[in-house]
Amino acid sequence: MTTHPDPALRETPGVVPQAGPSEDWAPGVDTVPRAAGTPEELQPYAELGLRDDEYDRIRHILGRRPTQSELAMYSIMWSEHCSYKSSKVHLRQFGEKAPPSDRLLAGIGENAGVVQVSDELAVTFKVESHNHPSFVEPYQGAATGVGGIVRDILAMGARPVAVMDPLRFGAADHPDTARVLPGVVAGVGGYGNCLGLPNIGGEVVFDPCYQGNPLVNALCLGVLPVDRLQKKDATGPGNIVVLMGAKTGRDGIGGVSVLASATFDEGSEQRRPSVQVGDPFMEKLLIEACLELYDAELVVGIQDLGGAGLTCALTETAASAGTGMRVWLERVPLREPSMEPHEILASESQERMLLVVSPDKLDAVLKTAEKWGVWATAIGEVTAPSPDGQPGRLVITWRDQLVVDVPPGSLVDDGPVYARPMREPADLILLQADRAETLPRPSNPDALRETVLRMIGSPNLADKTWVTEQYDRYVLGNTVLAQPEDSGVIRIDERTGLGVALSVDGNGRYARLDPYHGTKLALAEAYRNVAVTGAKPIAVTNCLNFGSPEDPGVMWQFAEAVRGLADGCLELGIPVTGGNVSFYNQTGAAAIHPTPVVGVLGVLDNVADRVPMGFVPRPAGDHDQLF
Amino acid sequence: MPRVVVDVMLKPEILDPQGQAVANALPRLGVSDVASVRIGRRIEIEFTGEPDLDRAREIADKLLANPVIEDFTVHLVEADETADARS
Amino acid sequence: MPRVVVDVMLKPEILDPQGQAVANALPRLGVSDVASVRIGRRIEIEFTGEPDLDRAREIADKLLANPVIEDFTVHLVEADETADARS
Amino acid sequence: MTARVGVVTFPGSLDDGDAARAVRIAGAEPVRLWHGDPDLHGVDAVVLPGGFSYGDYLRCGAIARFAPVMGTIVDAARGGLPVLGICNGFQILCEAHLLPGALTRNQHLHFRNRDQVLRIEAVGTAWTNAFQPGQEVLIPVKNGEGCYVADPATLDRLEAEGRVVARYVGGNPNGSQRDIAAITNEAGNVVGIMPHPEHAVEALTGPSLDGLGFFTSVLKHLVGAPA
Ligand SMILES: Nc1ncnc2c1ncn2[C@@H]1O[C@H](COP(=O)(O)OP(=O)(O)O)[C@@H](O)[C@H]1O
Repeated sequence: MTTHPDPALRETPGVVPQAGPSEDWAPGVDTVPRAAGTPEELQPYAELGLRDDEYDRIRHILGRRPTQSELAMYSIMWSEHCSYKSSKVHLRQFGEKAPPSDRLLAGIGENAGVVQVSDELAVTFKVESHNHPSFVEPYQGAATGVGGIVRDILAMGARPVAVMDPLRFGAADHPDTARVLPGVVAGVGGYGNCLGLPNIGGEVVFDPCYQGNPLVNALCLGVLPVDRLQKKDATGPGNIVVLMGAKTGRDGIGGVSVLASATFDEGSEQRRPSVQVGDPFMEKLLIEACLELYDAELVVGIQDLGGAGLTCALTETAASAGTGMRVWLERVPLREPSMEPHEILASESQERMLLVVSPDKLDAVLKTAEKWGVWATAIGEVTAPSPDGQPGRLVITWRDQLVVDVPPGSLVDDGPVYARPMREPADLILLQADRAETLPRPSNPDALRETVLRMIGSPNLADKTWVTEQYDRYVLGNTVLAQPEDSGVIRIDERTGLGVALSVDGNGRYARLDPYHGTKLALAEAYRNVAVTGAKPIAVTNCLNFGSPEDPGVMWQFAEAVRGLADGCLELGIPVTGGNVSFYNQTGAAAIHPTPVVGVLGVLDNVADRVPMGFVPRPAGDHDQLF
Repeated sequence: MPRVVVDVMLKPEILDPQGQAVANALPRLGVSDVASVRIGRRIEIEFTGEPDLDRAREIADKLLANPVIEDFTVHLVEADETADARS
Repeated sequence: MPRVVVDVMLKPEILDPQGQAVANALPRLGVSDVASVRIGRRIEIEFTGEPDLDRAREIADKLLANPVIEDFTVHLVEADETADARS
Repeated sequence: MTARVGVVTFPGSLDDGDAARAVRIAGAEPVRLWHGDPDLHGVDAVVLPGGFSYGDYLRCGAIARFAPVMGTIVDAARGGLPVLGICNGFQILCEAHLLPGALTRNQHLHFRNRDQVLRIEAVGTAWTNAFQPGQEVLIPVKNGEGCYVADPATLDRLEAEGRVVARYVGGNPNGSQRDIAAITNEAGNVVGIMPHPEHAVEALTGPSLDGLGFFTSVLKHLVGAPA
C-alpha cells in the first residue's frame, strides 16, 4: 500500500494487520493498558507546557492517565500555537462583526478562507508567521514558512499562484541583522522560486524591537474552480487514510523531547532538532500530485501537515467529520527507523498531506503519487461514530500495541480557552503624551535638507531592490503588477482577464502607540493599496504578531488590535476570511511592538484596466494616476 | 603547502533533500546498490603562514557551519591530496 | 559500515565566488592569515553491501561531478570518521 | 499546417506553461512532453523550459539530463531537430553535452530577477533568424546559477564561429564570461539561453514583446527546412 517514488525500489504491498491491539505491555512503549495500570506514574506535563489543571482535565477526559503518545498529542494540540487558547475569545469578533457575504465559500476555521470571484472561479489566501524558526536558522526557517502556507492553500483545492512576504528585522546596522536578513530573503526566495510561485510584494521593515525576534510572515494566494473546493472532513467509515509526500523524520520535535524513553543515551537531546529543513522540490511534486487527485475527484478529504504534524491532521480530520479513525503508526514511512510513536505523532516534517480516500479509489491515488514521485501510504481507516451518536474515537497502534485511544474532538475543540487578564501598558500614556507636535521640527532650509536626506537614507524608506531581485516575479506568466507597485496584481483567467490585487501592510510603531487605531490604519493602508490599482477589495487576512499573552499589557494590545480590525472591516464592509496569531514574540521580558499585518484582496474584472503607480500611456490617449 | 580542510555535513537526523534527490536518480543510471547519499560541503583553507587547525575550527564554528543543523570536522591535508592534483 | 566519500572541487582555474565571499568575510571576524578559501562538495555514499570504490568513481564521473568545471577524488572512510560521530 | 513545438516537463519544471503559451502566441501548436516518455510524438521542435528540475540539487540540470526523454532529444538534436533550452533548459543542454561549457553559481551568489537588455549577435540559428544582427532586446533574466564558463579555447572558438547568440548589455547580471547570455551548437539548431524569452510575449505581463522573436524564428526555420 506504499508507493515508492521509484518503481524499481517499491516495496511489496504491506498487509494491514487487522487483528485487534494486543493487551500485553510492550517493553519501552507506554501503552493504553499500561497507562490504565499505572495511574501514579509521574509524567513531565509541565515541561511540555501543560498546566496542572490542563493535565487533570486530560486525565478526566480519558478516565486514566494519558500514554506518552497521548500526552504529546494533548500538549501540542492544547498549546497556544494550535489551540488559540488566549486569542479565541477575541477572534470571535471577526465572525460576529463580519458583514454578510455571499462570496465566502470557506471562512475562519478552515485552512484558508475561500472567496468566490466569478461564476466559475474562487480564490483563497492567507498569511502566516514563521518567526522563531527564522531567528534560529534564517534560511530554513523562512523557507519552511513559505512551504507551510502554500500547503494550507493547496489543501483548499487551489493551485497556489503567488506569494508575498512581510518581513521585519532589527536595526539595519546591527551585526545580527547581517546574518538574519540575507538568510531569510534567500530562504523565502529559495523556496518560492523553486516552487514556481511569483513573489508579488511584501514588506521590509527595520526596528530595534525585532532584534532578537524578527518577523517572517508569508502569504500565499491560490485559485480554484468553485466546484473543486476541498474539505478536511474524514467522512465515510471504511475510507482509507493516506499519508502522502515526504518521509517522516525527527523534524521540529524538540518540544516533546522530554518524553524520550530512558533507553535513550546522553546524546539523544542532540537527536531532536527543533529546526525543520524544507524540500521545495518535493513540495512542487506534492502540489502537482494533489491537483491531479482533485481534478480526478479521487479524494474525499484532505488536510496539510503543519505545525502539529500527524497529530493535528488526524484529530482535525476526524473531529470535523465526527468520525473515528484507526491508524497503524508503524506504516508511516520513516526517515529514521528508531523513531518512537510519540515522535512520529509530533514530527513536523515538511511536505506531507493527509488524504481520505474511498477504498475503490486507493489504487488510482497511489498511481498518481507514483507518477509524480512522491510517497503515498495507507496508514489507517475512518471508523464509524459510536452507536449512541457520540463521535468516534481515534485509535492508534504501534506494532500491535495500543498507544492512543482518544476522542479526537477533545484535542481539537475542547482545549482550554482563557480570558487572560488585560491591562493597558503603564507607559502608554507617557508614550502618547510625546506627541508629534512637540517634536523639534526643521526650522530652516539646512535643517530641512538634513531631514530629507536622513529620511531618504533611512533603511525603512530605502529601495528594496536588493531583496526583491532575489524573487522570481515572472513565473507562471500572469504577474501584471509586482514590486515596486503598491499591490501585486495577478491574472487568474487568461480568457476573461479576471484578476486579483493583493497588498499586505502593517505598522508596529502605530500599533504600539494605539493598537486599536494602528490596526485600523494597517487595514486602511492595505485597502487603499488594493483600491488604487482599480480593484474592488473583497476580503481580508491577517497575521497578528505579539509578545506573550501572559503579559496583561500585551494581551490588552492584542484585544485592542483585534477589536480595531473587526471594527474596521465592519465599516469597510469586507470580511476577515482567515489569519494567524503569533504570540511570544519577545526577547526576555521585552516584547516586540504589537505588529498586526493585514492583507487585503481585491478583484479586477479585467486586469488590463489596472492602474499602475507610474504614468502609463493608455490606448485611449489619456494618462491617469491615482494617489 | 598543506591546507586545512573543513568538512561540513548536515547532522544525520536532518533531512538532506539534495542527497535524497541524487539517491533517487541513481537507479536510472543503472546503480541499485546504494543505500543512501548525503551531501555536504568541503572547504579548503590555505593560510598565509603555517596551517592553523584551531583557527580553522574557529572559522568553521562561526562562519562555515550552522551548529543547529550541521556538524563539521577539521583536518590537515598535503597539497597533493587536494583539488590541484586530482586524477 | 564504511562509506565512500567523493570530494568534488571546482578546478583551480575556475573562479569560486563562494569561497571568495568567505575569504572576504574573514577579516571582519578578526582572521587575517588566510590566503584563500575554496568550497566544494563532500558526498558520502553508503552502499547496501560492501562499499565499492569503482562504482563510486563511475557515479562521480557520470553524475556527481561535471568534468568541464570540476575534479573529484574518491576514498573510503570508516563510519566513525563520518558525520555520525563528530566532535 | 501549424508547426508542433514540444515543451518538456521534468519534475520541477516551472516555466513549462509559459513556454507553451509563448509557442501558442507565436502561432504554433504546443505539445506537452513528459520527462519519463522517450517518445517525442512527432514534434517539429523542442523547448526545454526553465525551472528547478529535480530541485536543481547537486548541479542544475545534472539529474534531468538522465531523463528518458533526453536520450531521444539528444539524438534528434544531433539530427537537426531545433531545440531551445531556456535557463534550466540551457543548463540541461550543457550537462547533456549538446552545448559546450557550464553554468555556475552567479558571482554575487544571489538569485537575481531583473529586466535585462541583450544584444542578439547570431541571427543564423533556428531560434534567432527573426532578429536583426546587433538588435537589442529586453527580456527578463532570473537565475541563481547563470554564470556561463568555459575554457578560453572553447570561448575563442564560440566567438570565431559566431556561436555566441546573445550577450548581456548594460550590466552583466551573473558574471558570465564575455557577457555571454546565449550560445548555439555548430549546426545552429540547438540554442541555450539564460534569460527568459517566454516571459516577454505579452504586453500585460512582460517588459516587452521581444521574446516572441525566438518562437517565430523557429517557425520560419521550419518552413524553410526540408521536410
Ligand atoms: N519582502 C518583500 N518581498 C516582496 N516584495 C517586497 C518586500 N518588501 C517590499 N516589497 C515590495 O517593494 C515595494 C516597495 O516597498 P515599500 O518600500 O515598503 O513601499 P511602500 O511603502 O510604498 O509600500 C512594494 O511593491 C512592496 O510590495
